[in-house]
Amino acid sequence: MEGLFTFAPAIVLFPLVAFAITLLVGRYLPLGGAIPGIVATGGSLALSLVMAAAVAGGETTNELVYTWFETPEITFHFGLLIDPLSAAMLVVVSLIAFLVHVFSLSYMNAEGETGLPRYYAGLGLFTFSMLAFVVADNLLMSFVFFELVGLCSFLLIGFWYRTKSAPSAAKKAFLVTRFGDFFFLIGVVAIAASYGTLSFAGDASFVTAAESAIDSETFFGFDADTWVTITGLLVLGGVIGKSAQFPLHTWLPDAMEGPTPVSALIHAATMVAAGVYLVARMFGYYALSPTALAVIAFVGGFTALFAATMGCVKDDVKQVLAYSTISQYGYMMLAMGVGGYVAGVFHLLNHAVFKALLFLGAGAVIIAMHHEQDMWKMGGLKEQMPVTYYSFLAGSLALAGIIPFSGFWSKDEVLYDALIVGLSEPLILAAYAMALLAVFFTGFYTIRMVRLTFHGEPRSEAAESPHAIGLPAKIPLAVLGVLALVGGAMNLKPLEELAGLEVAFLERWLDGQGVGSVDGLTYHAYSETVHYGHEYIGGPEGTVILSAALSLGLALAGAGLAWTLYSGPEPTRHTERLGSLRDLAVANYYQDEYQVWLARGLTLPLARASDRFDQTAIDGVVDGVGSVSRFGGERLRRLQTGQVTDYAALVILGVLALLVVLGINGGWFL
Amino acid sequence: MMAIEGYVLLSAGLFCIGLFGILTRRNALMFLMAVELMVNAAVINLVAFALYHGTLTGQVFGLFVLGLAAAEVAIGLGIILVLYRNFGTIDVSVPTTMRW
Amino acid sequence: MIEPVQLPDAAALGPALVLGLTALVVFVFDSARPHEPDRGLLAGTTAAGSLLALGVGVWYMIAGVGVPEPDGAGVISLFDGQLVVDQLALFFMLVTAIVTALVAIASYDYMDGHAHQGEYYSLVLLAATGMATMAAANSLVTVFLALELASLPSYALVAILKDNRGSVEAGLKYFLLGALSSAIFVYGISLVYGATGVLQLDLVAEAITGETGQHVLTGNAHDVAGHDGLLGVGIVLLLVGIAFKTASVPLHFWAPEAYEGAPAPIAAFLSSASKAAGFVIAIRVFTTAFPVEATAGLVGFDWSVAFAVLAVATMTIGNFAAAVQENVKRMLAYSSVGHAGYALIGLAGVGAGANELVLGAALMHLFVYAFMNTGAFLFVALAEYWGVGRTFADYNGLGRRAPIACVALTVFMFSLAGIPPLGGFLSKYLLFWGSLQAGMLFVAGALVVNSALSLYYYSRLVKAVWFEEPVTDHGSLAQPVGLYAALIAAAVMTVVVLPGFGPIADSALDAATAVLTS
Amino acid sequence: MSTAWIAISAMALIGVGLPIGMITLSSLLRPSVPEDGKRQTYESGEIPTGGTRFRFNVQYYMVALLFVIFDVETAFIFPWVVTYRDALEGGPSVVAVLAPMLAFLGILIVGLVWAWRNGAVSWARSETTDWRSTQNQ
Repeated sequence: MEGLFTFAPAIVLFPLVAFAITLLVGRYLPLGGAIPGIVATGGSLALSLVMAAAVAGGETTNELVYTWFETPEITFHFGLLIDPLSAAMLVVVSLIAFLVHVFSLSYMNAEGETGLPRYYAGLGLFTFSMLAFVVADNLLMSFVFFELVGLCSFLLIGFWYRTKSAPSAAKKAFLVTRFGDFFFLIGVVAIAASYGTLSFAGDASFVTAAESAIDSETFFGFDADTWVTITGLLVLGGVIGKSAQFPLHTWLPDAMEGPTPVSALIHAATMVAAGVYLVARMFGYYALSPTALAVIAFVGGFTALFAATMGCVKDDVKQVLAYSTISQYGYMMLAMGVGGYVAGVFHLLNHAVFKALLFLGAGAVIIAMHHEQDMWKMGGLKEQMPVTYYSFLAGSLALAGIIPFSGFWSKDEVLYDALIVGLSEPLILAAYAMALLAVFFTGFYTIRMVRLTFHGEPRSEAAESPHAIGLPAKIPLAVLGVLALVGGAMNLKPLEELAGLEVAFLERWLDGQGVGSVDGLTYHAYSETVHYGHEYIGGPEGTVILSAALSLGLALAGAGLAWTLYSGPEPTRHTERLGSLRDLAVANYYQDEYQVWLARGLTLPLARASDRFDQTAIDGVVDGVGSVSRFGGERLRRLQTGQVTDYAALVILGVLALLVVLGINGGWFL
Repeated sequence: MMAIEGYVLLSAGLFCIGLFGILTRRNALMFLMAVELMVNAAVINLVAFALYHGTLTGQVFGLFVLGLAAAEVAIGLGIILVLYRNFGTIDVSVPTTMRW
Repeated sequence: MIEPVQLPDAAALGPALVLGLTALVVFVFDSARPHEPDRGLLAGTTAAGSLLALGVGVWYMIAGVGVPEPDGAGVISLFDGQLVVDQLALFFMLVTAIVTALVAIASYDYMDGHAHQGEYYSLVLLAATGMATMAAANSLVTVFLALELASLPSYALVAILKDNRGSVEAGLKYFLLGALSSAIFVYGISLVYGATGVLQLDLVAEAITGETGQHVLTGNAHDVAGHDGLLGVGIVLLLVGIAFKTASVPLHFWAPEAYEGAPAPIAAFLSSASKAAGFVIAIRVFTTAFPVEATAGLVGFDWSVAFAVLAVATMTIGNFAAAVQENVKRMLAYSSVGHAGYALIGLAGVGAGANELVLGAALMHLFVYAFMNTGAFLFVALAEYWGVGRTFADYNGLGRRAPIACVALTVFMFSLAGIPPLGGFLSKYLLFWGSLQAGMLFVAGALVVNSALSLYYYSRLVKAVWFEEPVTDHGSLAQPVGLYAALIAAAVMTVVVLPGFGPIADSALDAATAVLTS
Repeated sequence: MSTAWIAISAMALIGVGLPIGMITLSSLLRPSVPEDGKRQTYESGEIPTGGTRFRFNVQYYMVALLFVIFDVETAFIFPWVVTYRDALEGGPSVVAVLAPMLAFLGILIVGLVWAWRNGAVSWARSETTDWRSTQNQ
């Protein structure tokens, strides 16, 4: 390791040191042990920026740090892989971790919480795990830190262990993501067993090995390309669990039981982001398998719609955000699945910023509301908390995908990439259609949330006299608000397509043009591998305009609908009332019959149906697995009668059974 | 000299008597004796095969097995004694406080 | 490299000898003052003796005992090959010594106020001597002797709380089933002896593979192939004896009761060291004496298939039964049965044409398991010391009263479940990988399903201590020095073992390679 | 069948036949005068009290157990004795031949001393001996 990269391990180790300090002596430190964490994440942020600068200067690193142990077949090691992708992710993760630490001063310290050292220690460990995951240079190391991330979320979601719901939410999050991780584990092992390497990059990477194996080798009786699909999908199991994609998304809404800054961290930068980041990290591998890509795209598109509809009926501000997260990660998966690597990463980065912003904003609102989270008890906060309002609004508009906020640019690119592939692939087109429809719902629930929270008249005592929030809460909000506004400038792809300006910075960054890059890990290399053809309507320019117009139009329509539905000082609970169409027509805030139909005839049933499906079918399956194993265990334990004579008889029976079975096997009785 | 099959049949018979005793007896002492029968069946085998193969190993091992069987009985009697103190019986099917 | 000093060859048994001598020393101490034993002296001697044995073992390992000649000191063979000291033997002697030391330290507090201190420690040491000898046994004679030397003290130890009905009942069940299985085992030995005419493991293998029509030692006319029936039944009966010692199906019935009723440190001792010793015998006997192909050619079946079946049955029964327990100690007992199933995969892989990796992974798993399982049972010992009760509900909220111990418990549980940052992960991972490479897809699948299930009940305990409200107020809980020290040592090792996996993995793989190629 | 077997058989025959013959002979010759005193159990002149099915002191079994164990151990000394002279002539030093048996006996002695000190061979309960191994707690 040379030059600046000598310091790269420090990025990861700073939060670990903070964790250790806070854990050991946190109770003697001021501010509940927040300072080591803030200093450490600040240091990580600074160093991450240095790394990004180094990458911009044309350097990258892919180094072995510590060899775990070797066998003749394979070496297990820890290593650092810093390329444009991980450098960008490092900056975002450490930035958000830093801001969350600062924000926590307001959210946790000022509220007189107990157990703060435990909280900050957890945050430190969480940040450490995620940063280590980001710089991992091989799949096993990824897996280890992926799991550690899950463990930290378990600890932090269950922070308020005295409540009834938090521990079970923590356990659910842990178990559901673990369920996905078992597939991941099988995938890791299968990849190791078939290629003898787990490295992401370089000549000895499993991607290279798989590439050369295709058309020439078979593994475990499968063709190499089938095997790539199988292993890729197994790893995807972990991604689906962590990134809360259908059908393993159920843990995420429950995870709202954790402290709000933790939610911000989980949703924006760490746990949930880990899944999509993993897909991006090993994108070269997925690019080899059209089937795996199609599955990713379809799951993504479906999740985007499915979660967005559910977001429309939630009353708890954090629940709305939770479903929006699931939906937005669906977009990223869609982007990955259609080969839109840049679009996916772009949306990942943008989403990290604006979702952190929204959660921190929601956190500020929750402080102000004395820990009330029901949006129907809020209202009228706009005048009382302007900083929060304007930053939250910026985040909301970004989430809804309204030009010129960051979310518009990335979501548009996702949809554009999906569209040009979808025109020749019917399955992708279906995914695209669902994602497009989800844009409408996104606009709807986002603006509904803003309206209910900040507009209208205060609907509770707490909303009339909100609690003041401190400076540590306002600064992160302001920083993130600005970023949510200008973040789109990272990659103004439509402008490049239409006006020929060279403004797709992120694309060049990820492609290693003018900056450092690792062979085989560039957008360019990926695009060559992906087998999709592109089609256009009215040429590339026409398609760009069409796609942008469609998504913006739908977003505005959804937003506009919500804006009008929930206008006025005392908005009505549309989603609560299931009255007949006539009752609704009397209501004067419907603009036209189409919207009424859309709101009543489609939105609500769909949303309710998916919500019910979520509650019954999926949770039912999870519970069912539990009961089957319990029942089986119950049967098995009955063997254990407690009578030693029975045991002796069973032992003798067992011996006889072994003799008979092995004897038949050995042909003794013939 | 008697054919080796005779010894093996004898020992197998003894072994099976032991097994039968284990399956039917509930008295701890009887259980223990049944186990001893099985061990002795093995000793007969060892000695007989030692004769058959013309090596001493089996005989010496038989001696060891006898020694160990004695030690086992000693431990067993000790346990049966405390069993009687605690449960007032040496019926092995009585102690079932732990199960499932 | 340290030059091995010119000691008599018998000194190669160092760890076992040190343990045995320490037992005698404890007897002498106890004879000196039989009526008011000095608990500290007895526990201290025991711990010191086992640490010394550990030191000797490590020294031999570093000196290269067992490593083939040019690089190391070579395998040391004693008493005409009745005992061998190689890497496998040293590896398991270390495991035994470590667990014995932990148990001795923890027992100082646990056995406070109990009678029979001298007996307790000397029996622990004698059993440990037996286990260490098991590791070196290379003949069916020594295997059986060492096995009994380990078993007989164990029976007495389980029943040592003479006024506790649970302890006595556990002792009775353990003893009766143990006696039964050792009778079956020795009968199996006699049949193998009849078929091959020899008892030493390598000679048995020679007789099986040779097909010379002659007795391997005397040269008399003797055709092993003519006695294939005896050999086949004998092998199955040997398998049964080993299954008892490792608490595998169908001889696992004693385990839940014995572990539940026994004093908790003894349960830790039996479920870690004794089980590991059972596995070393299984590995030694089956890989050395019964080469897979030759044996299959003679008796018709492949014994590794039997191990594969037992592995799947054992892990499934263990984990399913553990999932429904309310009593923590009993849950751990069943989970220990489940882990025996994981370790059996190592033997199942031998016949499937796997390389040393599967077997090496099984050895590593046993090593890591020695720490995490001992630790878990020691936590139960601590809970019994506090007198908080035995069920999951009784453990509720202990995390607030005794955070350090509960952190250790969390480490053990997550490690047992195989969560990555901890020691249990990598060994399970390697087992999984190895079994997949060997093409044992079914076994690998069972491993994953069972691991997933095990997470359910392990995390349940973690949830109980940290997140649940206590049913009764525990008041302030004492912090007994010995128990805490042993607990923390085990926890630290469980964590440290993963980053430091290199040397352990190396020695385990070397041991596996050596035993497979010999 | 060799002559040795004939001699052994003759010895066995005589060994069994002699006592049977003498008992038969005396029963034929002696007068038969049955009376109560003769049917009683002979207890060295004492008049017997109680039935035969009373419980023995547990210490009795302890001693019996010790006897069984140590008795069996002598079986291991026996082969050593038989080969002792041959082994010495075979070359190894006296120490090499003697040491294992001394170690074996040493271990047995440690065990015996321990058992003794712990009261396993004290015949009856006394004030000075701790009855740990048998007390009814």
